[in-house]
Amino acid sequence: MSALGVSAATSVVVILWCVAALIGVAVCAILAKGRAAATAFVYTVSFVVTAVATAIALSHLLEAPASPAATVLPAGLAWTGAHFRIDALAAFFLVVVNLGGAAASLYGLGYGRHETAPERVLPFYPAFLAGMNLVVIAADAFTFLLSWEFMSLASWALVVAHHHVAENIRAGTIYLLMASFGTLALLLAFGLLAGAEGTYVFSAIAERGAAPPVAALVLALVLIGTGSKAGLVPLHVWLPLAHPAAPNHVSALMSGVMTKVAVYGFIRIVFDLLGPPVWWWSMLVLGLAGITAVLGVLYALMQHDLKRLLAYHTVENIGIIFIGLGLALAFEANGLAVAAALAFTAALFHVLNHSVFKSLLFFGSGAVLSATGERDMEHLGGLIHRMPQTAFAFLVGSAAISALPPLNGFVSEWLTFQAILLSPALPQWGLRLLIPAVGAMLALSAALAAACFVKAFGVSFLGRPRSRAAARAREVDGFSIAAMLGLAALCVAGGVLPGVVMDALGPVARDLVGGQLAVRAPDAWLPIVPIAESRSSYNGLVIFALVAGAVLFAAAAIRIFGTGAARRSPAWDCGFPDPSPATQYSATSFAQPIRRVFGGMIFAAREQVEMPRPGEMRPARLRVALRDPVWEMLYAPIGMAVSRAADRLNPLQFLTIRRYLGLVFFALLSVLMVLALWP
Amino acid sequence: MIRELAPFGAQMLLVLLLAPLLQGITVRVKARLLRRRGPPLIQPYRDLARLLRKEVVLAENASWLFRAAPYLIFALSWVAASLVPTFAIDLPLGRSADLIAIVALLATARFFLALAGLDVGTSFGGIGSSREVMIASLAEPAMIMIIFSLALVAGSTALSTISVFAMSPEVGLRVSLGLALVGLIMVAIAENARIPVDNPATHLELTMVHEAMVLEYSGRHLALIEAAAALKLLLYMSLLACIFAPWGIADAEADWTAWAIGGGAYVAKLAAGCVALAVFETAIAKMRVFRVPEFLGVALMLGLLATLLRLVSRSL
Amino acid sequence: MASLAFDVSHLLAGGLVLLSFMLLYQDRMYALLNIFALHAFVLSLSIVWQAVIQDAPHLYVTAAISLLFKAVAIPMALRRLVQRLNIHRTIETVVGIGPTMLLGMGLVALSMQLMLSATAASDPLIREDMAFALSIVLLGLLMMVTRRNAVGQVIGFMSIENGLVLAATGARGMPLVVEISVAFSILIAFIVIGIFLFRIRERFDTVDVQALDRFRGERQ
Amino acid sequence: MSVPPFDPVTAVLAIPLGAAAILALLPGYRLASRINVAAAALTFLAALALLEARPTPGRFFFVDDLNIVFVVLSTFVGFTTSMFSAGYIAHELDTGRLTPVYLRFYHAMYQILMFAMNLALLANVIGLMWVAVELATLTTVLMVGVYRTHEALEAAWKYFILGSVGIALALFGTILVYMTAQPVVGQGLDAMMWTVLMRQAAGFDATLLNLAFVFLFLGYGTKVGLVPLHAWLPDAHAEGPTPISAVLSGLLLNVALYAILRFKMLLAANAEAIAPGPLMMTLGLVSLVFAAFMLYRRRDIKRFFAYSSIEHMGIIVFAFGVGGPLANFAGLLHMTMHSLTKSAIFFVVGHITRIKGTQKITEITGLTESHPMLGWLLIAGVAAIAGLPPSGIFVSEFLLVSSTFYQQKLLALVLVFGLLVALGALVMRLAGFAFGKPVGGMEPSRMSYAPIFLHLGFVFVAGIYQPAAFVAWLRHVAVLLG
Repeated sequence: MSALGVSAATSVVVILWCVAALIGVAVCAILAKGRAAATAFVYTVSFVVTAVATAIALSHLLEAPASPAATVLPAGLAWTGAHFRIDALAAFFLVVVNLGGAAASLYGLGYGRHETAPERVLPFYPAFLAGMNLVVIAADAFTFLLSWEFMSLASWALVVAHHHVAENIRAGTIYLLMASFGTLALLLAFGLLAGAEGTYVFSAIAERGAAPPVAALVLALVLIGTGSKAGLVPLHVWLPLAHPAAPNHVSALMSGVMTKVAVYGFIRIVFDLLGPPVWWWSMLVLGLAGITAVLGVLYALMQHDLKRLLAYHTVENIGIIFIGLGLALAFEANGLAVAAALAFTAALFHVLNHSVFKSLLFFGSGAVLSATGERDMEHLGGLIHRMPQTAFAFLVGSAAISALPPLNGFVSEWLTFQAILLSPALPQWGLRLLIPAVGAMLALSAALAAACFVKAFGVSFLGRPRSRAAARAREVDGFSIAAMLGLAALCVAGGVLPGVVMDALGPVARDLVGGQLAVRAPDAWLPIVPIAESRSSYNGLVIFALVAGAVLFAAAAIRIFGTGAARRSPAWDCGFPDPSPATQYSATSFAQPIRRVFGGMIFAAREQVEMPRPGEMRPARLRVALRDPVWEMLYAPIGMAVSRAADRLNPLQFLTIRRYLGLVFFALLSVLMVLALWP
Repeated sequence: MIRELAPFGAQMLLVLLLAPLLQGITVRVKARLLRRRGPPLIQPYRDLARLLRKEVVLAENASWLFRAAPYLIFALSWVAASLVPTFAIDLPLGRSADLIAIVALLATARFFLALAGLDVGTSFGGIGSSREVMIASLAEPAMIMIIFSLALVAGSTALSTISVFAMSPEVGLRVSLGLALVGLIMVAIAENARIPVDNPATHLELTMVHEAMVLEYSGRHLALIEAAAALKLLLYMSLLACIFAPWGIADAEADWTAWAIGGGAYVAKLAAGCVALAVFETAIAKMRVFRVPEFLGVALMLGLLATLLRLVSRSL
Repeated sequence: MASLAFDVSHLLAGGLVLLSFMLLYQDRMYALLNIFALHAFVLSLSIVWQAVIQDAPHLYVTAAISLLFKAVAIPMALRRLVQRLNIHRTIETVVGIGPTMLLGMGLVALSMQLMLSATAASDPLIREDMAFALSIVLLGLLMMVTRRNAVGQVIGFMSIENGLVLAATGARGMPLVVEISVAFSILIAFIVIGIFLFRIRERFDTVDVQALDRFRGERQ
Repeated sequence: MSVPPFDPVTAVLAIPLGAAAILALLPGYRLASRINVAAAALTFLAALALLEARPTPGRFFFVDDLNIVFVVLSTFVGFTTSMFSAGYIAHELDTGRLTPVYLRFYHAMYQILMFAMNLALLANVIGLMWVAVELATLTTVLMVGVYRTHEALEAAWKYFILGSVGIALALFGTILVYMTAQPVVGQGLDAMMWTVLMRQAAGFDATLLNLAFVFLFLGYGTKVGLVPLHAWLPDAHAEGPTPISAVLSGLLLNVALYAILRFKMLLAANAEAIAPGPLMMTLGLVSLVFAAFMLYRRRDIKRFFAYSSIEHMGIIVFAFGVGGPLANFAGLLHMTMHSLTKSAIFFVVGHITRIKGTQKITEITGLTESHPMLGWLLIAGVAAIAGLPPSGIFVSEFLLVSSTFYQQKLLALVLVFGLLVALGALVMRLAGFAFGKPVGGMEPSRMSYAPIFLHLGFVFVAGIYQPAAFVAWLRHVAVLLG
């Protein structure tokens, strides 16, 4: 069932051509210097190319050929060459990348028209896509890191596209620093993997593996390297700054796709190159992941900037994904192949889901932004009346990311829970005690996510408009709507027919953790059964059908026994309705109960109310002060240390010539001393 | 096909019909305990019928979501309630959702209820939703933890399997089960907005949660929401019944008689549950909203403790 | 002959080291200049002696250069400079004389230790020469570091250079010695001219090095 | 009379010398600058000819795999820089910072500098090499001071004094080398010829060789700008004409480095001599970290990039200190790429400072808006110098870090730390230069971007694709370096 008649063997070549095409588009965009026609051209071509790439990757994934498609180009490091390979894992992530890319390009066709500085966006957008594709298909350390950093660089350029906003520049700077930090960590990791003779090709590394102590070091470095790109706490700080700064379709790519590329890097190195895992590695991963999930969603709850809220949710979902991966590590280390496959499948499933609904949500926020010019929820409201389609799509996305059945987000979290429930099979005490706690964290983050998206959707789209801009909003263009509704449809499909996705993920799990879940094809619409039916099962289709049936039943019953009459009147509101929209609940006040429960200990949340004295006409104000523990405990001190060191050393620029001579003299003497005392 | 699905359909109808009765019983018993006569048992049915026939009064800026939400909430609660084994286990389609999925279905219902509360843009709706999600954000993890402990005991999250296990002799008195039971009751109280967490009867705005959300609803919409609430109460009661008191429940290859016995037992259990609930609610007073987190925190801790204790005892 | 050659060159080299110490000790301007002239003179003597014992005629050129240029021309030039810019006649040192001398001793000891352990193989004459040369170089550097004003530093630099020339001539049959010494003389000429230059262009009121440093970059 | 056969070595040396003579006499800067470019171009061609027909080592000059890399590189950068300076210096005359006399002087000096550097690279006699380096120092001193401002003179003076001391140390080292060689090789010129020394190094007295290396390393290291011998470098870069800054960073540092490498090879050839690695690694890392921190407080854009040169020299010296084929290869590649990139950056900075009329970092902002070409070129240059792909420096840093970390974890960590600190400063400053609201001069830049494109083009191509022949050759040299 190969799409476009491309056999799996040549798929890698086709993908490389797609990359070449994207880079070509980037060059054209540079030459076009942001003419009006360029926008349409760039996004159309990007859309076509990514769509083709999606088809190729999908066919490769479904065919699941025995041997991966590979090729070597005479580039990169001269004596290794640039190796490229597509195995099941790469194919899956290619699907994720290009699916997101296609959606973003489609969206960009409409959204890009509002761009104020197209010449700063158009050249880098295709380059960014190309970079992400390259990372996934790269098969030697040098090419991998080159593409990795190229991807970072392109996205950095997009983050600073609107460079008059000072905070965008700051975001870009921090982002580039963290990205390079991560890259250097990965570089060290590869240095260890490459060994003395410097074997940089993945296949060779995978054969050699690594000795346990070295492997542990590699794991730590990889956690830093990929974690800093994916947004694991405490390496997440750049993410909520950088993702919102970019144009929205780019934010969608960064949040929905680039973080997944980071996950790919983790999987590739830890599961593929590093050889058999040791059980306590998973403790490390699980601990970080659990904290990331909970902290991420709590951060998100405290935000009232829509895009920043979404960015923090990316942090949370990355946590969930890494929980799955950590479980997979734990099970694999203990030889429980099927359980490992379950956890791994859950993680990959969530990767796909998150890329879909996070892109959808960022598109929605972009639609809001271009319709109202507002990102701050406190100035939104009532958009559901003026932007019904956007509202609907955003609603589906919100429900999906809140892990509500029968949508796709629920399935992957359900699978993760099922994997957690297999933890008694593990012999190690540490894991037995840790995993249920992580499960609690997962449950907590899921519940909080629901709360957060009630807030996000409710405050932005429901209620009465809080600003004239919101009151004047207009529904966005067809391309954007199409992109959003398409992704919404995917959310539903993934939730209703999870079996199809899980079957497609089968070969990936087989390759990397050596186990596979029972294949349900051809009747994949039947319930998904992770282990055994007596243990647990879920059937999205039936649930969906039952709910739909029940709705119809209710409607019919009302038609028969009741009346459909309805009348509009002012809101009741317990008898004292207030016309001013200021009396509605705002984003801040909505989060207040949760802030009182969690904020106190984590963010040192302070609320101070300043009450006007009787007779004063000014309004009372409530100020909420939050403090970011991670920033204040980790990054601020580092910054302080660097600047202090710089201040300490700076006087050395201003010595007298004699003192400089003194330095020379001193250097000479000390070396001579060493030489004299040399045995 | 039809023959296969018939029992499940019967279960769906059963729960739908029984749900209002629960409220009737509870109210009645409470009134008795307060030395009042109280309304007749069928009063809830009457109310619902009346509401259905009334015309709906919509706030001016109520959106399509506001009108669609009641149907969704009702449907989700109903499906969830009918997925819990009532008079028999292992009904066809009964396995299409395990305990986690059922809880998640309720969460979906709550998601839309909270949104509906925000839709009109009144302050009371806001209070209701924000408190509701706060409570839920603690109740759901607690519930999941309880499910964990049960699942680890029974080795499954499928309710049928759990109740089979609960009937089997090997389940002795286990501390973790006891903890789970207490926790589950606490969660059930919170989830159903009963005293001490919330007061279904009150309309004193500042203390109410559930009622504040549905303040703007009227007519058939209100009817659907009330029905959904009733179904939710029934759901939790039958959950307690089939996990902790699975006696008389019919198993897979049972015949009509067994089903009849099961049904009878089920109704009896429900009645008992309602009486217990009434007594409990009469006995204690409502707590302040910001005591609720502590209340639910206890439930969460109980769940986690149950899980860990289970693990420990398993590995000994 | 060999012993005599050894003794004489040894004597001259030792004399140079001694003079370096005197330079280090001396803190009055004119006396400093005189001592340096003597330093250069002794150097040229030792070069001549090397020329004799190595019968390398080209060394006479070097000797002549160091005699005329460094023993006569430069000191006179500096003397005129001191008068013209009426630099105050005492040289303020950074470290006291005593510590400086002690440090100097240390340096000599160090260089002895280094060279003697190093050149065990090569013949003693060269070894001694090299040891002395190294100590002269180090002492000159020390002088540059401990003198506050430019004349002192120039003299320190030139004594370094004397040490180098001593080493170069001491190393048997080393080619390019003449060229190197010429190149070095040019270097020194540049330094002296530089001082003059700055004076004439009235960019710096004094050649005290700290005045140069007033125009340090980035002090806006 | 018959035309003597074309001898590239002579050409590489003679052309600059002759050009210098002509330029010294020639009034009128337009013609002069053209001749300057032409001469540089010819020299470059001659150097290329060296690649083709490699002459047999002569008594005074020789060409081998090592120094040919340097010769070609330096003549190339010399050529492009002359192109740049043709446009740049003319403008200096308009603004009256320079008088025609000084301009003539400048051009002559430029060619003499070229001559001196080629001489130092091609010299077979260590004494000759020393003389050449000194000559190069003197010429650059004069050119640094050419503006005759307080700062320029002060910088020149500082450079001069420190340089002279370095020179002196280097000479002592040279004499010591001769002394070590003399008992084995015998007296006379042979004992100073690379070709001979390398052959017989095994027999030398190890301890004396060590001592010699210490002096040579510190002496020439002063020229390389290693901390703590670096003091002259930032000011010289900042106060001199920008083309000279480019030449200093791009070429002179390399020449001094070349000298050090030669003597390192000498030590490597001797079994008993202690490995120079530790010394080089230490000073390299010190320079790297120190310069990285110094970057944060700079207010002058040229001084800023001068410190980045120190940083990269530190990296290179570290690489050679680590040794082994991989690290040496990385070092050579890094050196080449740094020369190209840094000179390109100085070209851009030259344009910018000329337009903005200031070197103050705070007064240079929003370039991508006011001068998109310059702005993005600067971004490209800084990205390249920061080792972000796809620049050749990324390749060398990749090899260096990954190969070092396996053997000496701690050193690699220090290296990475320094790289990160430097990167932080570079990125912060870059954001300031390139983005935000533009201030200051707005008129478009009229000068040609050709040299910049040329350099950055090479750098970025090298990041993705290095020709096999080039690599094989560098690897061969890397093996030679041991």
